[in-house]
Parts: sequence; structure tokens; C-alpha cells
Amino acid sequence: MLASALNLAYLAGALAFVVGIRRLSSPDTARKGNLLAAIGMGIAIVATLVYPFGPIPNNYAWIIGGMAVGSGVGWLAANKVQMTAMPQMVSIFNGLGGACAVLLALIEFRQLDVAGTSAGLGALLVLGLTLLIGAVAFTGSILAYLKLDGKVWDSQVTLPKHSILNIILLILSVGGLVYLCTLDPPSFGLVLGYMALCLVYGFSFVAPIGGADMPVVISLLNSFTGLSAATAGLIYNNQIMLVGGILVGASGTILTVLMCQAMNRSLFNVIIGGFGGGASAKASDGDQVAKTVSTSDAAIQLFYAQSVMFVPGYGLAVAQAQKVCKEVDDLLQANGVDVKYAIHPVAGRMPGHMNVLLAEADVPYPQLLDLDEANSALPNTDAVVIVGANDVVNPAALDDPGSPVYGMPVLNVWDAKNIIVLKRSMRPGYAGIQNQLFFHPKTSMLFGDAKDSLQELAGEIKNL
Amino acid sequence: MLASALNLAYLAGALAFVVGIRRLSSPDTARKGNLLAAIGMGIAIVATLVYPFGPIPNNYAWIIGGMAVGSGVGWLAANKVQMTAMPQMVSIFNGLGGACAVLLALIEFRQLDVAGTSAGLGALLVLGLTLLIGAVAFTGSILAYLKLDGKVWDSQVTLPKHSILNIILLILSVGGLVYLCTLDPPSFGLVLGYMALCLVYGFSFVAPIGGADMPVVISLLNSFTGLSAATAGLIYNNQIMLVGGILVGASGTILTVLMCQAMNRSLFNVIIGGFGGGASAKASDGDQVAKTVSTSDAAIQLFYAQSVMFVPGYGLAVAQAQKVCKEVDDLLQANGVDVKYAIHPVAGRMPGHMNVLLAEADVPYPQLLDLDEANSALPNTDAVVIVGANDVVNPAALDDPGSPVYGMPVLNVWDAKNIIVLKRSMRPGYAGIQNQLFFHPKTSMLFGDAKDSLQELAGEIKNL
Amino acid sequence: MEQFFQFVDNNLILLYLLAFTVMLGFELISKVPTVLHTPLMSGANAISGVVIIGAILLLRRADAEDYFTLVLGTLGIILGMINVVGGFAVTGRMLDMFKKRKTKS
Amino acid sequence: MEQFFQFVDNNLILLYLLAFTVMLGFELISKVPTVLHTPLMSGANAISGVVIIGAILLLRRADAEDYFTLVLGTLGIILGMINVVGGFAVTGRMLDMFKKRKTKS
Ligand SMILES: NC(=O)c1ccc[n+]([C@@H]2O[C@H](COP(=O)([O-])OP(=O)(O)OC[C@H]3O[C@@H](n4cnc5c(N)ncnc54)[C@H](OP(=O)(O)O)[C@@H]3O)[C@@H](O)[C@H]2O)c1
Ligand SMILES: NC(=O)c1ccc[n+]([C@@H]2O[C@H](COP(=O)([O-])OP(=O)(O)OC[C@H]3O[C@@H](n4cnc5c(N)ncnc54)[C@H](OP(=O)(O)O)[C@@H]3O)[C@@H](O)[C@H]2O)c1
Repeated sequence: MLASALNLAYLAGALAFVVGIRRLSSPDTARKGNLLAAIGMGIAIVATLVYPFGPIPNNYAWIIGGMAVGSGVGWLAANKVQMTAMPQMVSIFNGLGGACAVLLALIEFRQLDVAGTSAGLGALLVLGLTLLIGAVAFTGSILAYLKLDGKVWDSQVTLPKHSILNIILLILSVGGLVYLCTLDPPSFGLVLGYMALCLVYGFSFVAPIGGADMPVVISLLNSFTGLSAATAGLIYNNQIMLVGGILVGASGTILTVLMCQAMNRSLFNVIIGGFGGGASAKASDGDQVAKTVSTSDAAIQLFYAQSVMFVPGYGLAVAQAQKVCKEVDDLLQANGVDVKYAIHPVAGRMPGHMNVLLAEADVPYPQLLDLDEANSALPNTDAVVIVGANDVVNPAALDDPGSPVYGMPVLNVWDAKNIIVLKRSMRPGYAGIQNQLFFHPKTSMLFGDAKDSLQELAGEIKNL
Repeated sequence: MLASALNLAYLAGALAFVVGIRRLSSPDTARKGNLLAAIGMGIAIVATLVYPFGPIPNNYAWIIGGMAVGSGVGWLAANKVQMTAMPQMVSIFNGLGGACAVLLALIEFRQLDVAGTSAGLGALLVLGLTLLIGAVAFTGSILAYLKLDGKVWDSQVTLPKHSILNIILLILSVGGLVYLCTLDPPSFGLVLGYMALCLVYGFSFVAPIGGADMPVVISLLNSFTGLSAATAGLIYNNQIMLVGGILVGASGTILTVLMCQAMNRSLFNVIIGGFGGGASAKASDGDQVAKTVSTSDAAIQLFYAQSVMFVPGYGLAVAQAQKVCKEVDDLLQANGVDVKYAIHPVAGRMPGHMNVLLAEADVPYPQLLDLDEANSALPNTDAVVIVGANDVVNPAALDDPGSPVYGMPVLNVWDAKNIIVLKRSMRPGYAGIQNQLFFHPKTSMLFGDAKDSLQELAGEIKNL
Repeated sequence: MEQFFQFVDNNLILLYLLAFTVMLGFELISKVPTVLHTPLMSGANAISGVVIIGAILLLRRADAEDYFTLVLGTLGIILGMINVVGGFAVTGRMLDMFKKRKTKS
Repeated sequence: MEQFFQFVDNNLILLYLLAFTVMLGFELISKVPTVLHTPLMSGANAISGVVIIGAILLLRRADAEDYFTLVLGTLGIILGMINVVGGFAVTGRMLDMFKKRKTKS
């Protein structure tokens, strides 16, 4: 009877995952969804601690100890991380989940080897798959973390013809899996070799992918971790692992595809890596000269505008300029200027990146306009200040079918009366392409680090 | 091996149901969705004809014969029915599905009785439930058909205190089910009695529900048929019956709730029946006199308007006035008048009712405006012609919190310059409440059957 | 009660399947526009005709002399088949309206 | 091959469950707005920590003298728990932004 109750508790946990994910996908209910999924996990863990009963060693000291350490570390890490470093954190967490699956498979393989009993094709296949997928998720996520955090550069880890290397490694890993399955049981040494191969493959899989594509890669690796949890569920014949893992696997895959769509690229294109290859069609397109503006002129322009719209981009994050930006905003508002922020859905390097930064600087929500709102407000805007954005305001997206960003919806900043661009140089952004906007008659450039430029602007405005 | 292939075919059929329903819920893909679900059903039926193999009698002559007859009748009925009588047809079809489940359970019960073997509590419960739910779906749907078709009036089948009778019948049916389960096996005579009780309950369940609520009831009974198919699936341990049935049960329930929401009512309120009870708050609210207009004046008004909007309602269906309406439309357009139709989502007596009627009269789609489009076009409309609509243009929905339609979005026809209302009398519509619109200064009434009125209008316009 | 618990323990995956199917049914429908309510109801109704699978299974196993079962079972097949074929056909006709919609708009 | 078919026949309901769970996963996500991509990814990542259930099961059954299993298993539990707790906590922090959004708009 207690067994049934626990089985039903498992089921309730699985349903909590489903409803939790469902709620996480709508802004009004997302917080509750996260809580619900966490409760589901709690139920499942508690149920597992007591069930199945039977006269087994239990080893509660080890288990509880491990849980306590893990919880403590996880909690601290999650709460001490900077808002802007969250994607890195998620990547590490994901890698650790994959590592857990690897350890499980490894231990099971060793027990088979020690006992010397044959396990059957199905069991070997499931164990080998868990190891393979978990390992790729593990080393892949760690490399993704290193790249995101700027600790490793693409060129440091990418070899020429890297995609051929990756295909070879994939064939080797799958071949290794098949070979393991023919030995029943395989020796532990062989398993260790196979594991090393899988770990290398995970690393190499992520190596050629551009650092800025890491959010997409993390989502993909996340679905891998889900799959490895599901295959591990097959080992233990445990439904909640199975169902939870598959759910994450399926929704992670869709999420990855959606992210690619939001950038107007294909998943394949992302994985192959090297964005911007054939993109220089218009880059060398002339000796056009961009107009510049002095800080004081820019300050006057903003001060006497009726309405100003900031367009933040990746450069805002690099310069950590959100607080200064808010300062300029406050100064302008104190003088009766109507200030808004235009948030492009893929500005920055992760969805919601700009929202996070501006929330950190306490910009109130009603000042943030989404793409459509901003585009309808722009024709009535006096001055646009582009703070380290580039691709998301590139007119080539509308009129140059050869451009890699063609088709992506952009902010039509050229509808406004004046445009001031804050960036350090004429260098391109993420997509690696020129931006004709910088040569637009309405545009003036204010070169320099965004934080410095804004600070100077603030100083000038105060003196007006 | 063939067995596995067939098992996988079943699975493919089940997935076809899922994807089919998914596609049915979006206009662009609905036709493909229907086809896909039909293909899934075809796969499942063919697989069942050959699997399981074993040395069994098969009785293919009976089976194929029955399938041929059923297909022929179903095909003819579906294709010969008038577009406007489709809800009735769906209701009958649904009832037959329920009857099929009843027959299955009945035969299984008899075989138990003949063999005299005990079947176990689980099997009896499943059989009894299949019989109960199937029977309610059967007789309920038949009564819904009769009501929709106007063959039976609410008052003919509703007794005073009918809801108490229904509660008693429900208790008796469930009690009968429990009693049956204690006898293992129950005698066939007893089963017949139980069946009779269930059939009566189904009839009585639908009896008090207002004829106009039948679309909601059909959707509810449809989810019952789904449930009975699912329980029957438990009898035969057949996954596609189970999964298909549950899918229909769940989606039918949600659909029922959505339909109720579109009318701003609760499911409970619908089931209890007797809509419009406490609704006369404003009905007797004065000796206001509605202004009338002559056919020739109305014709002149329309003829010289720049833009005219028809607002069809249930009265258009009653009068079968769609063709004449289109005639007036053509005459006006020939004179350069811009003619549109405003389609309220719950105008008529089933969702899409007006679309069906106007499609029958070949009104091209771009002339049809949905609620939001119509409400934004209305302020620039010269004349609105309300053809047998009432509740969907009732201003009480906006300003009278005591009204039963309060909160329902309506067509704001009073934003237009002039309103002409075609109806037979001052009688209320479906919700049974007065409509202040008829006393609005912009409104003039043109009393009479909608078809006659429109015919006279057409004649007058030709003579202008 | 004991039987219930035994059922739970023996049919755990079945219970997951049931729960997930219910969820899926809810998810699939939850965003359907009003005009599609009637065709969707009709399509779902046709799907509920899967009960005919049961009638076929029953009849295939029935004793070739057991006329009670044969006759009632065949009746069941006829009724079920009307539900299936008629249901999909009526749904198709309803949806033809939308085809017209598409091509002209 | 034979083993594959045997697996199919013996685990039919499991296969249905898998297929339906995949469908459900797709359905659940297919309409999520862009700003929620990152929190959703993070929440899903926390859920993928269910793999810890396996580590607990493994450790509970492990021989109390088998230090290889005990140590590596405990490591697994630590890593899994970091994923779970950290994942939900980070997601919660990300979503706090949206709370702010709500109250002010
Ligand atoms: N949001 C996502 O989910 C996501 C994920 C992956 C990829 N992406 C991609 O990322 C791009 C985002 O577009 P975006 O317009 O935000 O950024 P962007 O196109 O990458 O441009 C960023 C610009 O900021 C400038 N910048 C860098 N550091 C700066 C500093 N310290 N001060 C001032 N300026 C600085 C750079 O120019 P200088 O070097 O001249 O200063 C650069 O041109 C899109 O192509 C999108 O597809 C987005
Ligand atoms: N669409 C759905 O899915 C659905 C389903 C169930 C219920 N409902 C409900 O049905 C109502 C629909 O509103 P509605 O405005 O379309 O209709 P309504 O409010 O029911 O009004 C119909 C009007 O048409 C007039 N009429 C009847 N026969 C006529 C004829 N031969 N010629 C001219 N006029 C005629 C009637 O007035 P006279 O008797 O004076 O002529 C009546 O006032 C809503 O309350 C809705 O909630 C809708």
C-alpha cells in the first residue's frame, strides 16, 4: 500500500514537471511553474529515499551527505553569480547533470565487470548510450561555459577542417558503443577508454561553434542531458527519470530550434560553426565615411529632444554601461524628455539579455518597448541613442537578400529624426557584417567605450 | 516480427490521432488534420483485421459486411445532409458511437453469464462503466438531435424539479454499477435492467437543457463517447482504443469549457438548464417605443450609403435568408456601396454557424469581418443591417452588470451612423432578455420575417 | 482497496500514459479559435469511433455459431463505422468552407 | 533484430508513453515568447537533474564496503544535486525580473 502511494507520488512528480514546464512558458505563470517543477523534484527525491524498501544497505550517511554538499554548493553558486553571468552558470549546472549520468553508467559497467555476469544486449546498449550522451553533455557544457566566460577563444580550440574531425570522432564513439555491446560484459578498462573518447568528442563537438552561439548550444546540450537522464531511467526502470528526461529532451530540442529561428539561422548552420563566412559581400563596399559627433553636441541634441529612445545591444553588456545609461535617462527625464528603451528580442547574446541588464539598473518596465511597439513609436522619436547594438539595427535585414541577417526583423531606427551611435570602432558585430546604418545621413557616430561615452554625456547634460 | 510491425502500426495510428487533432485546431492545417486522423483510423482498422493471428473463427464475412454497410450509410448521410443540419448529424453519429460501446459491453456481459466464469472485480467495473457511459452518450445524443432538429421541445421532456430526478437517476445508475460488481458474474437479465436504467438516465440528463445549448451538450457527450471507447480499450487491452478515447475525452472536455466561455456562461449553468431565469431585471423597464421604418425608406437609406454592414444572427438561419441577403448585397455593390458582414463568434446556434450559411450563399471571404475587425470598421460605417441578430448586439453586455450577457464581447453597432433591425417582433433572442438597442435613437425596426423583408428590400432597390 | 493498490503497482506505466494523454488532449485544444469549435468537435467525434476496433476484435474471436454475438457485434460494427466514416466526411465538408476562405483571401 | 521486435512487443505501453511524452514536450514549448527562452532553458536544465534519482537508487543498493561505488556515487549525488538546486535557484532569480515587470506595468 505504501508502495502504491509512493508510485503515485512519483506520478505526481512527473505531472508537476509537465505542468511546471507549461507554466514556465508564459510570463504570468513562470515563477509558479518553476516552483511547481521544484516541488515535483522534491517529491521524487524523497520518495526515492524510502522506496523500494527491502533489506538493502541504504548508505544513508553517504547519500544525505552528498545531497547536503550538493545543495549547499548549488544554492551558493546560484545566488552569488552576477546576473550577467547566468548563462555560464546554467551551462555549468547542465554539465554537472551530464557528469552525474556518466558516473552512473561507469559504476554500473564496473559492477558488471566485477560480477562477471552477462547483462544482455539491451542493458549494455542503454548503459553505453547513457555514458555517450552524458559525456558529450558534460565536456560540451564545460567548454561552452569557458567560451561564454571569455576564458577560451574559438581560435584556441578549433582546428582546420574541424568538422571532419568531429565526424570521425562521432563515428568512433558510435563504433565504440557497438563494440562494447558485443562484449558481455565488457572489461572496465575498455569502458574507461570508451568514456575518454566520448568526453573528447563532447569537447570537440562544441569547439568550432562560435562563442556567441553558446546559448543555442547550451539549450542543445541541455536536451542531451535530458536524454541521458531518460536512458539512465531505463537502467533503473524508473518512470520519473524516463519521463522527466524525455520531456527535457523534447522541449530542449524545440527550444533550440526556436532560438535559431529568432536569429533567422538554421541549427545546422550553428553547429557547423564559423558564422559570417560568406558575409562580406557588402563589407568592402566603398570608401564611405561615417559622420562623427562631439559629446557636447550630442548632449545638446538629447537635452532639447522631446523624445529619446535608447537601443541597447551587446556592447551595453560588454561595457557594463547599464547603470550609467539609466543615469543619463534620469537626467533627461528630469528635463521633461520622454525616454524609452527599444528591446530587440535577440539583442545581446542570450534571449532576455537586455531585460536582465536594464532590470539590474532599475529601469522601470513601462519604459521598455518590444520590437513592434518600438517600431511604431520610432517615427515620432526625435533622437535614437544606439548603445553598442549593431546587427539588430542593420537595414540589410530588410533590403539586402545576400546578407546573412536578411529576413530578421530589425528595429527601424532610420524612421526617427536623428541617430547617435555609441561604439568603439567601425568593427562589425556578431554577424560579422558591415552596417550601412552608420553611413546613413541621419546617423552620427560617437566613438568610445559605451560606459565612458555615456558618463561624458551625463557630465555634459548636467552642465547644460 | 509481423506482430511487432502491427503493434508499431497501431502506435502510428495513435500518433496520427494526436497530430490530426493538433492540426484540426488551426484553420490553415485543419483539412490535413482531418485527413491524417482518418488515415490513422484506417491503419488501426486494417491492423485489427489481421492481428492477433491465432486460430480464431475470424468471421470476416460478418465483419466486412458490417463495415461495408456502415461505411455506405455514414458516407451517404454525411454527404446528403444540408450544411445547416450538420450539428444534428454530428449528434447522431456521436450517439451511434456510444451505442457501439453499449453493444460491446452487453455482449461481453452475456458471454460471462453463459460461461458462468468469474471475471474479477476490475473486469466487471470496466464493463459496467463502458455500458453506463456509452448508454448516456447514446440516448443523450439522440435527444440532442431531436431537440436541435426541432422535433422535440424542451417543455415536452422536462418535468418539474427535473434536476432532482436526474440526481436520483445518477445515484441509481452508480448504485447499479456497484451492485453488478459484487455479483461475479452477474446474470444477463440484471445487466439488461441496468442497461435500461442507464439509457433512461442519458435521456433524462439532456432533457432539461435548453435546445439552444445543444452544441455544448454534444461536445460534452462526445467526450463521454471518447471515455467509453477508452474503457472498452481496457476490456480488450488495446492501446489505440485507450489512447484515442482518452484524447477525445480530454479534448472534448476542454472544448466544452471553451464553448461555454465563448458564451460567457459556466458548464454547470448550461447543464442545470433553464437559461434566462433571473434575467428580466431590465426587461420590463419602461414603455419605450421603438421607431419603425418602411421598406422603401430603408432601401433608399442603403442605396445612398457609402458603406453598409450586415450583422447576421440566428434569425438569418431561421428564415434561411442567406441567399436573398447576398442578392441585396450584390445590388448594393453594383451601385458602388461597400458591403461587409460582421461575424460575431457566437452568432447563431453553433460556432461558425454564420460562416456556413454565408459560404452557402457564396459570399466571398474578404467581405466577412470578425469581431475585432468589425468593431474597428463600425465607426466609419453608414448603415448597419441587423438580420435576425439580437444578443450579439446587446449593449447590456457592456453596461449592465446584472444582465446574463454582461461581459460577453459584442458588436458595437451603435458606433455606426444608422441601424436597421430586421426581425419579426420585439421578442427577445436566445438569452431571453430585452435589448435596449432597439430603442436607440439611431435604430429603426423593420418588422417581418428576414427573408421576406430582404426580398422586399431587393425589389425596392431595383426600382430606385 | 487491496485490489486497487495492486492495480496501481502492476499498471504503473499505463497510468503514466493515461495522465500524459489527458495532458496532451488539454494542450492540443487549448488555443483553438472559435470558428473551428464545430469542425474540431466533429473530428474528435469521428476519432471516438475507435470503439469499432473493439467490435472487430470481439467478432473475430466469436464462435461462428453464436448468433447472438454475431448479430449484435455486426450491428456494433455498423454503428461504429457510421460514426467513423460519417464523422470524418462531415468534418471534411465543414472544413471545405475554410478552403474557400483561403483561396480567396 | 529479433531482440528489437521482442522489446517492442513487451514494452508496447512504454513506447506509447515515450511517443506521447515527446509530443507533449513539443506542444508545451511551441508557443513560448523569446524573453522566456533563457529561464525556460534553465528550468528544463534543473529538471534534467532527475538523473540524481538514479544515483540515489544506486547508492542505496551499493555494498557498504564497496568504496569505489560509494565514493563515485556520492560524487554523482553531489553533482546532480548542484544541478537540481542550483538550476531551480538560478531560474527563480531570472524570473524575479518578471515579477518586477508585473507589479510596475
Ligand atoms: N540574444 C540572443 O539570444 C543571441 C544569441 C546568440 C547570438 N545572437 C546574435 O547577437 C547579435 C546581437 O546583436 P546586437 O546588435 O545586440 O550586437 P552585435 O551586432 O553583436 O553588435 C555589438 C556591437 O557592440 C559594440 N561594442 C562592443 N563592446 C563595446 C563597448 N565596450 N562599448 C561600446 N560598444 C561596444 C561592437 O562594436 P565595436 O567593437 O566597434 O565597439 C559591436 O558592433 C545578433 O546578430 C544576434 O543574432 C543573439
Ligand atoms: N454560436 C454558438 O455557438 C451558440 C451556441 C449556443 C448558444 N448561442 C447563443 O445564441 C445567441 C446568438 O445570438 P444571435 O444574436 O445570433 O441570436 P439571438 O440573440 O438568439 O436572436 C435571434 C433573433 O432573431 C430573430 N428571428 C428569429 N427568427 C427570425 C426570422 N425568421 N426572421 C427575422 N428574425 C428572426 C428573433 O426575433 P423575433 O422572434 O422577434 O423575430 C431573435 O431575437 C447568443 O446568446 C449565444 O450565446 C450561441
